[in-house]
Amino acid sequence: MKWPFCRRWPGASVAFLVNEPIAIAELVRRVSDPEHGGTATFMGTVRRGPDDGPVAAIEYTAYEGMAESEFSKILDQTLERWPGARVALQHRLGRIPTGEVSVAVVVSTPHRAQAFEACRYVVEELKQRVPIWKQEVLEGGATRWRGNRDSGQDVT
Amino acid sequence: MKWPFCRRWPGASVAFLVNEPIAIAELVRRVSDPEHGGTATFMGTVRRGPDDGPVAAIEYTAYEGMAESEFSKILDQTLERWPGARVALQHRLGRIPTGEVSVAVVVSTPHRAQAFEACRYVVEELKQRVPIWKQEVLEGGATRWRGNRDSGQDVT
Amino acid sequence: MDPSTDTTISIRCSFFARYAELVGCDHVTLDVPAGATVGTAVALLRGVVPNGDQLPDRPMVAVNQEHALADTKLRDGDEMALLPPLAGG
Amino acid sequence: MDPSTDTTISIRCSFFARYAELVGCDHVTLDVPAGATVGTAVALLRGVVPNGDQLPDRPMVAVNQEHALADTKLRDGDEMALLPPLAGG
Repeated sequence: MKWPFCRRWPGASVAFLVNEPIAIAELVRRVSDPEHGGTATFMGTVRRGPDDGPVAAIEYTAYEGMAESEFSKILDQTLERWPGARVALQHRLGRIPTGEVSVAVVVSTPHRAQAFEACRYVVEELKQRVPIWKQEVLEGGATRWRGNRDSGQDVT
Repeated sequence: MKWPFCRRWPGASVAFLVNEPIAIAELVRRVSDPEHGGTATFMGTVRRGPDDGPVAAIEYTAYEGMAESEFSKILDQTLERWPGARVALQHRLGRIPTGEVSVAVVVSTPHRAQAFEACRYVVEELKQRVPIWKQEVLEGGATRWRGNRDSGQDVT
Repeated sequence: MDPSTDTTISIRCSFFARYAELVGCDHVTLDVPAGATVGTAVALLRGVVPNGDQLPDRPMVAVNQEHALADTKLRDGDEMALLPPLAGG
Repeated sequence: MDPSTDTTISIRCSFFARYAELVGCDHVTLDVPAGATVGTAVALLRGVVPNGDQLPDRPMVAVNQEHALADTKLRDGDEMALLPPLAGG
């Protein structure tokens, strides 16, 4: 389940699909660099959802091999656009209770503007390209599939 | 030194000037909200600085009363622009060694775009308005004052 | 050698998430005419799998783990995955 | 009552960071004509404090802990702070 992306971005940028809670501090530590003054982070969190019945959890699944390869392409493109940026990301799979983090993206760069932009880029790309799906589990136990482009339903 | 901004943004948005290392996880915890699916974070870090001699630390000082009031205005304006956003921020004062965090801004909102935008807004505003100064301490012991608008010298 | 091997190719079709639930399995093998495109294969697939008519006409598709278009040409042994609307993040 | 109290007001001028280092103290009391603006007070200040000529003509200034402009009017007892280029973050 863990993909050793770090081999391709030695010592710096790594990405993993994980089944356990995401350790943000560890991702931040991985991108830290004495020449980098700005670190931007995004965390997507499972939210209760105001729309209809309260959500107890989201069950995430992936087309794992392809997701690995898409994450890898996103990181390649990010480093092409922001050379020298350090990027770490993790997406959690399985059942994630409300309030816990499903995805974290951490980017450090010498100056802050690039960190914000690169972090946002990674998040937008992953939502559009990485084959991951979510099924909401409502408090009553009912389930429903949700897409990022369902009108008004994008959880983050 | 700690400003109880939390009284004005009950249970959610707080800000402190601190003399000790910034506890990011605690700030993240403070903005967490079951209806908020996106959390954006910015951390400014003391960097060694490629320009001239390596920087061992930065000594931060502030016009503390005014800084308190400016932080407070920034948070008010942020909440006016992004109603319902939860914001936490801390700026550390005193001598901060290279690699440690000088400022952290954490924003959570229902959807990700607002979290990114509001976080960026807080960072840009604080750089422009809050009376805080830094003096670089070079490895040899020499010191020099640095401003955010010094050409090419903005550390983050 | 045998000309009949030129007339059809065999592809593996994978289903994920809601689509897997809909058709009741995670993959099937499908024979399609040699030179068929993703579009052709999807049309054939919708005719043969259970509830295939409830799959979209033009779903998001990956071939061999790369995003593909309706006019992407298929080759024998390809894996064509039908991807429900993405929901990562 | 006494007309002389109308002709001058007393303000407290504060220095921070590099400016405090430059002038060698963190505040001075300055008498300025009643109705003086920040601009006037800064000009007077530059003439009386040590190394005052090395302070900028138009520094960033706060009056009573609020950002102020060169034409902001001063009142007796105001605190006028000279702020070196900001460096928070």
